[in-house]
Amino acid sequence: MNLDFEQSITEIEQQIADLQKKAEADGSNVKSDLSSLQKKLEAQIKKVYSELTPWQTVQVARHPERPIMRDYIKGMFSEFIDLHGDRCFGDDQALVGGFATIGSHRCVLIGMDKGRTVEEKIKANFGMSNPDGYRKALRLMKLAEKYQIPVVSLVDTPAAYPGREAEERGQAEAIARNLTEMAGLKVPIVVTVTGEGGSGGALGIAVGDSVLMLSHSIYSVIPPEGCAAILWRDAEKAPEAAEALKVTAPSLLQMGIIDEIIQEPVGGAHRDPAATFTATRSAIVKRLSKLKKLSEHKLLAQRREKYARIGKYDRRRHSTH
Amino acid sequence: MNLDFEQSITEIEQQIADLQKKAEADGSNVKSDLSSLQKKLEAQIKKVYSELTPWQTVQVARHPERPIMRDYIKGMFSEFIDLHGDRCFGDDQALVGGFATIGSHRCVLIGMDKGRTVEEKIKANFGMSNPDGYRKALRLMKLAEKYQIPVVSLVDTPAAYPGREAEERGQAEAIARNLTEMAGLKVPIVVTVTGEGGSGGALGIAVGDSVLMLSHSIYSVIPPEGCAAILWRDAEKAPEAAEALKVTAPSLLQMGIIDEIIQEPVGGAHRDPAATFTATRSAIVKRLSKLKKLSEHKLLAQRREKYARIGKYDRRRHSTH
Amino acid sequence: MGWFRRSRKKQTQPVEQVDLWTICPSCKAHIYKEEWAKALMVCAKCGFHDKLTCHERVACTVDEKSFRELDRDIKPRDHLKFSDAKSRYADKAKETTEELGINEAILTGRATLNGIPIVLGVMDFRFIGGSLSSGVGDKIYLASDYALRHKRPLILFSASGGARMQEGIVSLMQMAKTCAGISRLNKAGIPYISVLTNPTFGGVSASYAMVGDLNIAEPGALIGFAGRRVIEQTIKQTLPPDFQTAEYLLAHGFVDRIVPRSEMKDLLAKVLCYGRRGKPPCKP
Amino acid sequence: MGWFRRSRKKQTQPVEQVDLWTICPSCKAHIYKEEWAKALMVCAKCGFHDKLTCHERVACTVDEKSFRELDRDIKPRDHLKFSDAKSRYADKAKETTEELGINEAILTGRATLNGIPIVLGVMDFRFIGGSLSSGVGDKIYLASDYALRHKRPLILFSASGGARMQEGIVSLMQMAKTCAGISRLNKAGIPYISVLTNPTFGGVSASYAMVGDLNIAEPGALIGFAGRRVIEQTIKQTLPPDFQTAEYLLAHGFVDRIVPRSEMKDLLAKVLCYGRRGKPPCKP
Ligand SMILES: [Zn+2]
Ligand SMILES: [Zn+2]
Repeated sequence: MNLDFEQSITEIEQQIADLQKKAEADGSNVKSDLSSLQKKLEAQIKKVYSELTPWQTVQVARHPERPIMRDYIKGMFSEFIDLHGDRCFGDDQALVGGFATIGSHRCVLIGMDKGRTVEEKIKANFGMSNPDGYRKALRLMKLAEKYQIPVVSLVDTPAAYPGREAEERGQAEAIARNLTEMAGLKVPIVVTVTGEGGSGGALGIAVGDSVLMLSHSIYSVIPPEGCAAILWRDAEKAPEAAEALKVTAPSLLQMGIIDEIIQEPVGGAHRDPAATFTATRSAIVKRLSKLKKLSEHKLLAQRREKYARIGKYDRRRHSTH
Repeated sequence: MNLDFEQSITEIEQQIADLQKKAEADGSNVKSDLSSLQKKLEAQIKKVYSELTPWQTVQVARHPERPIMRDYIKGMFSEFIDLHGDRCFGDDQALVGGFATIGSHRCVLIGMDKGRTVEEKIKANFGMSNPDGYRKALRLMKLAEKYQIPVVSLVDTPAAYPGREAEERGQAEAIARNLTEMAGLKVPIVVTVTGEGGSGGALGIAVGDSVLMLSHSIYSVIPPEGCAAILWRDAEKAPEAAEALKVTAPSLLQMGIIDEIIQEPVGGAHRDPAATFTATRSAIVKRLSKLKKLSEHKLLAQRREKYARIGKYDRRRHSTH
Repeated sequence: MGWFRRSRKKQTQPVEQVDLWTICPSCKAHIYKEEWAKALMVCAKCGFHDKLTCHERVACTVDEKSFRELDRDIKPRDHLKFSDAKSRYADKAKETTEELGINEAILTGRATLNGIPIVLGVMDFRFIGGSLSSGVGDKIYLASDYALRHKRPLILFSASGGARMQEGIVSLMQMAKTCAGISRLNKAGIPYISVLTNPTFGGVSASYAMVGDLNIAEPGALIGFAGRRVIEQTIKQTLPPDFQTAEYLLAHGFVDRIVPRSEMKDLLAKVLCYGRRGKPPCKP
Repeated sequence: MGWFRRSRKKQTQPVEQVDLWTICPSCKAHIYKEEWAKALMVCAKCGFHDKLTCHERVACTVDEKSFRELDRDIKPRDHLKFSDAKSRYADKAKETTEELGINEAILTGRATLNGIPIVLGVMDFRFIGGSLSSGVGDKIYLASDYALRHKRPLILFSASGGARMQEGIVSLMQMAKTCAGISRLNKAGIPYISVLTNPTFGGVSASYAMVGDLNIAEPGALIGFAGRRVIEQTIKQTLPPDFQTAEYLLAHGFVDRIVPRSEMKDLLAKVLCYGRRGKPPCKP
């Protein structure tokens, strides 16, 4: 499935399809034509994806064929043992977690699953967790702390679910508790935003020592549509809002919010999931190896300092105003 | 209100009432008769209460006029600031807790309230807590741990509530979690069974460094009626079961389950609540003063040893069998 | 209590006679302004707790003349060079600062409360909806740091619509930053009391405001994660009238107590006495 | 697997031919006894997991010949001189011991599981309903102590109707005692896996069985605090058919996984590899 702004790509793909159909029909030799069209296609994809606007990036991050949690589990981990329940109320289906092995590292893995089929999407509540999900994640992180193994968190959610029962059971409390506990968790936490980093719902499992981002993923304080509806009084102005909010990985790296961008294959993660998994796994493993060498004291001091620095008021710079 | 076995007491009380009525009617001088009847009454109460059977003790422990949580709060604590909620699901009305001051000790107080009026009883679910109650208690105990102040627990419950929602929300888990966390809580815990110590529902807030019991309170693995229904196949055999189960304070002291019996006034706590509060406060304050002197390490080792000893298999004693 | 007399100039009506009265936003009762201020902006008729400015809140919370502001110089910074359809964030921030005479949506400082040394933070809803910006996050983190170093309890009064979206992701990260500050207080055993006032939502309720040792709320305060309208749109149902009120949160286990404004100071003093960790006990 | 062949003599029917068959207690299917035993008492037709004796459980859980029993001498003690309408507890305990050839409702020991050194406890429901006695509590506490001292993970298989009321309050206190043992493992970072089998109720579910690092359940196992009948009497309502099943507990967040008996050993081996705390990693 191609997105709106991929019209030029779609056209070349259509040409290739037509050529192949023709060759099948009349047996004509189209090998060299095909080859040049293929090259043209690759070049065009590369061009389009190198010039993505923030709003186009949002669309890629939400692409229906973009790899989701279950794909990363299969693609990056040699073992995954899913564990369930918050030991309090339920077992949220939007938030998946368990023991997992990546490279030589045994860890606790947590992350949002959006589901692929319609049934799965509904079951997973489109990746929007309820409080029970955040509490399950916290329980598993505390287990990681007891076992002294690191936490790997994969973030891909439009938002924490804004539902009645979510409020009743304390969506705000659940996220706040996670932020507080993750700040002091005594094992390394490596976070990767793989798709949508949707506001507090994402942050609820995204406090970490290293925060990585796939190159076409986004991370935002509010969905661009929501921001446009409030500040532009027109949800259709989402592209402007996306631009203004600086939701893309390069902007976030520049602002010091994330530590690394994981380069996606040409044309986005959905065009080559295998290569995406390889790159992501390699980035996570490197981070784990590095973080595991730190003492607990150093790890926690560094994590705290990382967040204390974000938006820190610099008296030398600002006192001249 | 007198209990069935207090017939002889009721009779003397009736004689006193008759005499007073007569004196009011004809102005006759009954002062000396009254005085001797009063002495007789006191002697009879003393006699009856010194010969209580276990089943009679059960009835006293459940006496509708026996002081309940709210009475102890008013009677023993110079300050009580009730705090609410388990930060997860709800605010159980059967389990009350908050900051409290007893003597010179600031502490966290937890305990079951049974309610006095019908409306209160219903609201308090007759002192039968749901999982939310145990979780609220645990939250407050963790707060005591953060603030390094002791926990005072007052136990008076027929049982943990055996309801559908209680099971759904994890009654077993909530109690088990409390037992585990209380075993390792880093501040002194002084427990007093004031009325009914009903099985796991009581134990869920009754793991402590000192466990005290009012002289006419009970503490049992199962309500005598339940035990009778199972082992005698007849709930009417509750008196036999109460006897067999050894539910009274003297038996429990002898078995090393509790550390001290707090003597109730003659005729039971309900006949003189003020004296009951004085005795109970004094016992709790003494325990707190003593426990506060222990180092954290010593406190925890001693608490663990206390429970490890209960029912410990003694090889020297039993190997001869 | 100078702040109570000086404040509320903006609400002055042109007709002189009206100036003596204020109208309760909740029950529409007419109340003498002087009485209204004396009652700390609480309606004598219906108990409605109106919003307070940060200076009003400080005045009715800590001992007179005990407040010393911390980090006053911290002001909004335009990390994103953000502008929307109407205006530039930098301009809006500057205007707000000048209009209100405060530099950010929170005022922090040290003070005493019935003689107990504390660190206090008070949000001001007038400042861009009390939104959580990098300045607010920084001031809270620094306040928690001060509390940690001086072993003073921290009290934060929240009033906020959520994160300040004009600061984008930098604003979101302040949730993590403030909670990291609270995490340190927890490990060190320093009391942290959160007071939730009307309204407390989004990135503020989902961070420091909800993880107090005690969460105390003012009567009727609206507190939640998502806004009522967003939820109604999502679930396509009308929500009950008491939804997200302080009373609703108490019933659902997230608030320890609801405390009327007139009793707040004494209640805070009382609970602080339980978190002294070996320091001499408070006066009774 | 000798225990599987030797066991179940009691179910033998007088007619010889019937002896070859067993009847699934759930779906009533007739199944060859040999197949039944080979399937570890799991019905090939309906998946019903029948109860196992402690020796059968040990046989299908740990490496062959690796099990070394601990505290075998601990047996029931009659703290209360308890007798009910029918019998004396002391007699009942003695008879049960002699009949089953085990001293208590739990068998504890050290063993290896796919080569990993562990401490194992396995309850036996035949022994007075798998009830939690002082002997059971003591053996569990001692097993946790052994696990702590030798830094071995602890695995407990529960099967119990609850506390052993014939031991009165001493039985109740075993809940606190066993949990005190688990508390020490938590603080020391020693893994503790709880496996809940059919049935696990009362004083056992409300103590060590419910606070595993992982709570693993067998399919269809009934697990709860109060019994179904007690609850139905209390609330005067009929409960749903799946009430208190392992599947119901999974949905409500109290069980990590439901694991069929045939996969239990491998699953346990896998999860144990995550709790090695710096020891060399398990073989893949
Ligand atoms: Zn009003
Ligand atoms: Zn079957």
